Amino acid sequence: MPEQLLEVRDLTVEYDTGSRPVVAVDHVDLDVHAGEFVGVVGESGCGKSTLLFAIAHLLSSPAAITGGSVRFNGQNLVTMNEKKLAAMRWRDFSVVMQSAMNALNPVKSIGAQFQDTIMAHDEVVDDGRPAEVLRLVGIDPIHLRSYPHQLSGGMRQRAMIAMALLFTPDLIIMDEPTSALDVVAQRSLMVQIKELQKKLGFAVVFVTHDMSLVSHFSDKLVVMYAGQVVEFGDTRAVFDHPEHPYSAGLLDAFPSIRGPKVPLTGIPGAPPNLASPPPGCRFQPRCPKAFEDCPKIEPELYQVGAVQARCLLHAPDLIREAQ
Amino acid sequence: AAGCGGGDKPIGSASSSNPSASTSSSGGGGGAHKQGGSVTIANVGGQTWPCQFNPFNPAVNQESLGFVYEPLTFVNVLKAGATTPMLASAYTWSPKKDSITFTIRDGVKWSDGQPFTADDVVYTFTRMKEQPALDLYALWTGAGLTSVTAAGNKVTLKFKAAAEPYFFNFANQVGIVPKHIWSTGEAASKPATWTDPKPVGTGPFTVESCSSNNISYVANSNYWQPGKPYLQKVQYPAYLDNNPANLDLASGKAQWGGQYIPNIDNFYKSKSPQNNYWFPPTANVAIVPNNDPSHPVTSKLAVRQAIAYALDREQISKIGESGYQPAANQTGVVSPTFDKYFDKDALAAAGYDKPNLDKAKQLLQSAGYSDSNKLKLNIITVTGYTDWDASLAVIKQQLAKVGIELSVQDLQQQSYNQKLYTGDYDLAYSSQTGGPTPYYELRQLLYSKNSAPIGKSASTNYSRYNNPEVDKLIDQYAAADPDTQVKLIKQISSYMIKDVPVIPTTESVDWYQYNTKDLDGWPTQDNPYAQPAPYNMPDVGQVLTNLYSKSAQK
Amino acid sequence: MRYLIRRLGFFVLTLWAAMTLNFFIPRMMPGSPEEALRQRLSKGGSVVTAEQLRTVLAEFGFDPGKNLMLQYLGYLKSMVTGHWGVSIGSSLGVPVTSLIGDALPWTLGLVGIATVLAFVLGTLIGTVAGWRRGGLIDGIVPPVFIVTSALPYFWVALLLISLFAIGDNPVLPNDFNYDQGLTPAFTGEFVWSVIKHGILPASTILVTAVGGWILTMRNNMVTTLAEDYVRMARAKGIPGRRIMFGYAGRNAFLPNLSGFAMSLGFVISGTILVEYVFNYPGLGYMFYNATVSTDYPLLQALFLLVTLAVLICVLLCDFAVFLLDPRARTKG
Amino acid sequence: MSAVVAGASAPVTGATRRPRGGLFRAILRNRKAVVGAALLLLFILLAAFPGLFVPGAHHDPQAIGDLPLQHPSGSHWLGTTGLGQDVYAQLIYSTRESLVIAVVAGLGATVLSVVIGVSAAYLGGFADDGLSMLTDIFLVLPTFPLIIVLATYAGKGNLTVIIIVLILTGWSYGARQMRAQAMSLRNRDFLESARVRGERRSYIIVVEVLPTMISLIVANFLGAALYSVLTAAGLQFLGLGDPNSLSWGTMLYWAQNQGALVNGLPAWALSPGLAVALLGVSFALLNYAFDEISNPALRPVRRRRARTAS
Amino acid sequence: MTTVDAEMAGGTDSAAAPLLETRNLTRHFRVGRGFSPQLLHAVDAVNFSIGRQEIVALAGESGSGKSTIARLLAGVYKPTAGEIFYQGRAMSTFRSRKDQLSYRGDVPMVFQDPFSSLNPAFRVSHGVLRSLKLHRPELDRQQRYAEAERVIEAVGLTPAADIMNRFPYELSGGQRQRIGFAQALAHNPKLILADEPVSMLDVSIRIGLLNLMAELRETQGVSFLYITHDIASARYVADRLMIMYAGHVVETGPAESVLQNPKHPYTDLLLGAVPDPRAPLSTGIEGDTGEPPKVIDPTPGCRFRWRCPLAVDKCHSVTPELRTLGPNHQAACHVAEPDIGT
Ligand SMILES: Nc1ncnc2c1ncn2[C@@H]1O[C@H](COP(=O)(O)OP(=O)(O)OP(=O)(O)O)[C@@H](O)[C@H]1O
Ligand SMILES: Nc1ncnc2c1ncn2[C@@H]1O[C@H](COP(=O)(O)OP(=O)(O)OP(=O)(O)O)[C@@H](O)[C@H]1O
Ligand SMILES: [Mg+2]
Ligand SMILES: [Mg+2]
Repeated sequence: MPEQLLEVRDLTVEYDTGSRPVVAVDHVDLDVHAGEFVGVVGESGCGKSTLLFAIAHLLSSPAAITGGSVRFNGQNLVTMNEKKLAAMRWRDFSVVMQSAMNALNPVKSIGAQFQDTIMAHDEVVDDGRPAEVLRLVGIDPIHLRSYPHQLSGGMRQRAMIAMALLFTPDLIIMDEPTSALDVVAQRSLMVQIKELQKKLGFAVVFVTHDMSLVSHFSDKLVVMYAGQVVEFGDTRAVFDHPEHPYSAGLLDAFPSIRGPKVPLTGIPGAPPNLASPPPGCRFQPRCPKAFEDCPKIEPELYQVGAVQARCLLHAPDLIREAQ
Repeated sequence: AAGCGGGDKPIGSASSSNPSASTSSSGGGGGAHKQGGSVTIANVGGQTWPCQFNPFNPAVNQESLGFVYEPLTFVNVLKAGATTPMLASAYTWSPKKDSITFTIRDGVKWSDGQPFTADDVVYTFTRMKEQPALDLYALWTGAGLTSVTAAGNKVTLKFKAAAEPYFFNFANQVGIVPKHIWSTGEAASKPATWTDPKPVGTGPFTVESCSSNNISYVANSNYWQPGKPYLQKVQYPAYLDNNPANLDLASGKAQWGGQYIPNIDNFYKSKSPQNNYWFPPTANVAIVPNNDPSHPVTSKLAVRQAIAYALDREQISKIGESGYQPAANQTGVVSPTFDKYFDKDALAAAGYDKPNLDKAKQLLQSAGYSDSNKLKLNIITVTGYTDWDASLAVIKQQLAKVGIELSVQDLQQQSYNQKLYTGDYDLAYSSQTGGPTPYYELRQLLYSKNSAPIGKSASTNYSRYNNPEVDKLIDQYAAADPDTQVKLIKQISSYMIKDVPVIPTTESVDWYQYNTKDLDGWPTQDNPYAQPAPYNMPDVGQVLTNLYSKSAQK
Repeated sequence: MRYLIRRLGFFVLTLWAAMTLNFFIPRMMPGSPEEALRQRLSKGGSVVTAEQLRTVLAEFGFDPGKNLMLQYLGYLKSMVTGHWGVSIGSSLGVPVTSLIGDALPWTLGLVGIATVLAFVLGTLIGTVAGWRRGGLIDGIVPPVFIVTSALPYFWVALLLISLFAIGDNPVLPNDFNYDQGLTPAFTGEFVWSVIKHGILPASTILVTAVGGWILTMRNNMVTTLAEDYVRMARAKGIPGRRIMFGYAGRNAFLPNLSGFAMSLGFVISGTILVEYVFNYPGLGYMFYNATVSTDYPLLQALFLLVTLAVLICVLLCDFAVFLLDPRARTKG
Repeated sequence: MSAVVAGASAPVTGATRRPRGGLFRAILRNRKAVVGAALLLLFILLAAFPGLFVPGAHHDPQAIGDLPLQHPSGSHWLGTTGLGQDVYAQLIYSTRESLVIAVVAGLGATVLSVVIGVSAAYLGGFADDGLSMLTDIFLVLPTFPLIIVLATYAGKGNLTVIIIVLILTGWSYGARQMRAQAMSLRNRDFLESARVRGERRSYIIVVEVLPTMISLIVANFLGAALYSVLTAAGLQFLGLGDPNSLSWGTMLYWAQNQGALVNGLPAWALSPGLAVALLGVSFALLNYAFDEISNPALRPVRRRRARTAS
Repeated sequence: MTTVDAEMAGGTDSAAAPLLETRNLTRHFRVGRGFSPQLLHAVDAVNFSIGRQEIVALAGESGSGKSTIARLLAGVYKPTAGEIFYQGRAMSTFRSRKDQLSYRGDVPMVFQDPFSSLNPAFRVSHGVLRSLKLHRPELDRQQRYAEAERVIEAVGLTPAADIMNRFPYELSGGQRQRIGFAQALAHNPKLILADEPVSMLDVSIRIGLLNLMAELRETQGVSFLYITHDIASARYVADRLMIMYAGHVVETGPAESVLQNPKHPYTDLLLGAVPDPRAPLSTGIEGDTGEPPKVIDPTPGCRFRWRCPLAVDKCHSVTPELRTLGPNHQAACHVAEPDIGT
């Protein structure tokens, strides 16, 4: 068993909206081991980005962590003060934002943004390091002098990733780094990330709402629904045997370019409003397998074989009349 | 009203050769005083000082005439034109009053030490002929001056016709300049625009320093009046607005004011027992109706009369002017200053001595106005003359009582002038400058030559009043003897009652505050030896030579 | 580069258009210099005819009879060559350059410093308030400054006067640029006097002007802080202060800078009232005076000066943005 | 703005957000907006029914009384003027003119900004260059002197003139913003969408474009109204208004000229300014609140500790 | 315009003509200002047709000109050259308001960006209701509401009555996208130009919409131009697949045929990049940088040549034309081999 790098327990994040708070991350547990590639999927708005920012302690109002802990290498990031955090950031874990266009400061050159980071950590790094990491992700180092708007979307994403590699951290958190790219570019970037990970041994937490994307790249898969983790396990296992009806629905919903052409059905309904989630199981209003207990009892994550699933169907102590 | 008339000599009588004689009773201590002390003047100029002292520049001569430059003879408006010899120790008119000979005073020196001579006088007047821009009072063109010649210490001015009315201008208002300075350099080539930054004159003071904030004058050690001036310094700060000037006066920081101070008893007088004020009236503030036939309403006599009858001038004076400006009367003769010319009986006989609302209403009715057909009139006035605004508010209320609806139109000075001068108004609230006798103001108001057709700029007769008989009376004045002059003025003023060409409301006064803590010798109601406000030139020179510091006497 | 040329072209064209307006607008005012002068004179007891005054004014270089188009051409020429002529208003005969020369330092010293100070202070406070959004400063500052930004200049001036300059023991002087008794010199007394006289007017400008900058800066800051690159900077472990000024502040400042230049015209206008109330002998007061006395040469020069100042400021700010923002550099 | 008040009684519904109610609720929930709207409402009431707020004895605020320059007292709540007029009555009756100036001039300037700004953006090319230049010139011209000149030129400082002057000098800033916004809208897909739908061009501009700019237009109006209030008061204070009219600026002019402050009558000298300030504040508050409502990111937030007891 | 075009415009047998056809459709954009104008060739000489009751999927790299084609067809842009024929009539002859309106009614468009394609000032029903008012004038107000509710429900937005009354900012990207789709459905169209209508939808909802498209084709005979990045979904609904690269159509054919037997190297690359959990990772494209080519003032030659593993000399000088390489299957490649047996 590789060492435990990140241990998230009971993490809860709320957005203060003035009236009822939106609980965007609801008692989430997550474990990441060194060198692991963990994919987080779920439909739009289910709290994936919020979870990432909570892990990196980057939330700003109106969002706030209202409970739980994030242990990184044994230290709780939630209670850590800004100063210590600042020292850890980027050196131990770095973040690649959802859209690189906005995540790079538009008025500073790429090189200057590298320098900023280096200066902030008074880390002794090689002068050539920025050029080196840029080359690693396949960008000509002359772009150190370029400004973000002078680079194409794909190059910006790569530059972001290069920046994340600057101090060779233990963990890189990526929030849909490829969503702005077309399939070909997306694919080549993913392959590159995977290769770098193999080479440098960092762990990756990778967020996307594209199930199929993670299928090839991630070791572990977290499926989120309405702020909660509904299924967690080895990617392959989840894909082969989705235990939660939502995961199953997801997997059933996308067509393939190979194999037989079968009619597909989606999951009817829409995700719940996080300010007032439905009672009991949150997926219950849309669930094809819902039974009468579902609106009454809030399911927990139950171990089902190699995976964990938040579904009453797998609750060990419940007599399931439905079956 | 006390303190006027008496033994003062009107213009034209033989004059004393001792300049201090007529003021010997002033200044409490009598006679000479020790030198020392200073005075600060608070008078809003509304601008910073340009530091120019050219007496021919009408924008800046207030700061040099009387201080540095002196006239031939001082004419006291407050004493019916009594004269005090200055640079001319005497003068004589020719019998037809078309030529006057001044005797130039001996022993006068310019402040640079050069002697003052008759040549300087001739030079001054000749330059005005050569450079029309210098001739502010149009002596060579309007007054008919034909020659200025010197013979020894005598200087003779010859005119085309009787010129007594212009005596006030050429003897009193023209400052004599030194030929030796003004005949060289820029002063000679461009005398009108020359800045004259370090003026050399015969006056009691010279300019010590000038900045845009302040002019500081020092006593002229060469001054020709022995022992004078008593004060050694005059500070003349450039006040841009009334409030600070008023504050400085109240606190005693400035001792000599020429300010309109609202609520003066409370704000100024009560601050110190040494704070005093006196507001001698010199001219009229009047409703000027447009008499031109093109203005059918105001050219109607009954309408003008109705207004005149409806006015309660005491109330206007009391509320509108806080009592500072006394009520005027329909004769147009300023009382008490010119009581000698004032025909009180005629006024009473015409019923204008007190308001008469019934008569006013009756007149309006006769003119065809009634409650259903109200007389509506517009009056123009100047924005910023708040006392006028206040007076007009009162007048509006008074006229409303007889059924006249007055609306007041406040105009920016520029627009006001334009309308007033060209006759583009029904009623205007306006005032004129007076002179040493009521004649000056009445001539300005009534003389048809001072008028102009509607649309053309009139010089002073804005009401467009045109009465050949009045013109004739005015023409006779110049050559008349003093007694006849008094009669003539009374006759002229009778037309004010008869025709109501203008409707005087209050009498404009000299705003004048003075502080007696350290300084004395001020002009007062009992001793009105000069117009007291510091903006009067050359009167300011008279006051400055009489002021003395009490502390310096010890 | 083309961008810069375009800007310069715009500059010249706007300047010309504004100058043309500056020429014609005063001339459309009723009245004329001679009448203005005549009015002033009547107070001193002299009766001078309008014709006579015309002669005088002609002597000072103002000839109302001249063809307007010729006057205009002459005006353009004189504006460009700097021969601005002499005042034909209340300071009859004083060269316009020396009038302005006397007043300019005071306005620059007072209004200029106060305005720039207001901008700088406002920007700083706004930066901090936006940064510490929801904190104590942010809770108090915006509401307070919404109020102060809506206060009339002159009223604040009156209030300050009544608080500090009126009464038996006035703390501060309420008028002028220095004590009248003093002669300008570089002495402690004089400098202290200048400072004392500047406090109230400067505070007036500061109080009323700073609010707007605080609020716009705060809002820019808040908007900028929501940008991903600020979060990114935090993620990179860059210290708070550096993010506040170097990342968020700098970027939030750019629109504020252009706003500053654009609103300069309004700022200058407002100071006229301040100078008026405080009797401060600066350009603002002079402007007012020149207007009411139809002093064409002075008015024209002042108009030119202000227009030029604003335009140059706009240009400088544009260039500053151009330098600070690489996006602007490639845009045109 | 009375609509704001009407919204107060609208039922606050739960989950489904009714947009109009939403706007009112947003206003109601925004403390700045509430204060601003309340102030404005008060002024509207004062302007509409001044008589209700003034004791009967002073229903003619211009009436000249016998007791000039009185300190505040039972019969004269804010004292009297130099002419013995009741300051309080003048203050209340002045509301109307000041409010009219603010609203009319604000509206006028806004309309001009919209027309010029949007036309510049839509016409493009030379028209755009010309209109933009015009805007810039007005922006660059020193406003206040221009106003003085215009007011002088207009001859008399009556209401119409002041309003025209304020409109003429107040539109340029807004026009620039309008143009920028319209430019950014020009190629928005929803306009293309309307065209693809088959709408006419005129319909698109009037119905599709203008409403999207409504928040900018409202903000602009509030800003212009604020500017008008302050500038008009300044003009009147300088004596460039009609001194016989009843407005706060005119009151200040009289107070200044009759030495209210130096005579120790601060109530007279300061209360009209306070009224101007309050009206200005109400516009400013609404303006900033409007900013917050249209841009939720600007709303004030509570700072929360990282760990609250849960 | 050539004589042939004129004849076509004059009106041929509209029943025989395909629903929509383009000839040599070209659109260039002027980029860069002032003295050095450059031409961006967004769409170059494109010929294709869409039949009745046909779903044509258009895929290709980002920036390859897909949206531009849709916009050209919708009349948002005017073609730089070439012509579009609708039911046999040249579009440039639709001058009268009536012609315009009827074309717009027949051929609505779903815009790519749902965030900017709804007017933020109006309720989301605005567009639907306006469309109904313009193109189905026979309906009265109430009927329009009912109809609007129906189409909104049809795209899976329930409860429709509630959704209709919301403002765009109250909807998620996916919901907005569906509103856009509903707008296109409102007035019995013949051809819907759908520019990435499902890009922001979650897989589960996406499939619902795809099913709806298929249903509409079956029941109402609606044709689609379905632009997408999601090849799998194209396969799922489309009859025919068109692949674009840098302004050129590089391959077109029956969907299944193109997918199973790609002729153009770019199609190959594209298909290889499509992630598919049900299939193993394909290899061979790892070295590709994925940067789109510059189409500013292009020189003749295949535009894919720099990235192409098969490029030959000819590719650098001659622009390849579409060649028929299989049944209904065409590709623009000098190197591609025809199907054996054809
Ligand atoms: N400022 C905010 N105020 C209130 N709610 C918010 C705010 N920001 C986000 N939310 C809510 O929090 C939830 C989670 O948002 P988050 O951005 O984490 O979703 P996500 O899973 O990353 O979605 P996507 O795939 O679209 O990026 C959403 O339901 C969203 O509505
Ligand atoms: N209005 C325009 N002005 C200038 N260039 C344009 C314009 N519209 C599109 N382009 C350019 O034309 C090319 C094709 O754009 P288009 O939007 O058609 O691509 P696309 O295939 O739809 O891409 P995506 O998949 O990213 O939507 C791009 O290079 C784009 O930059
Ligand atoms: Mg996200
Ligand atoms: Mg597209």
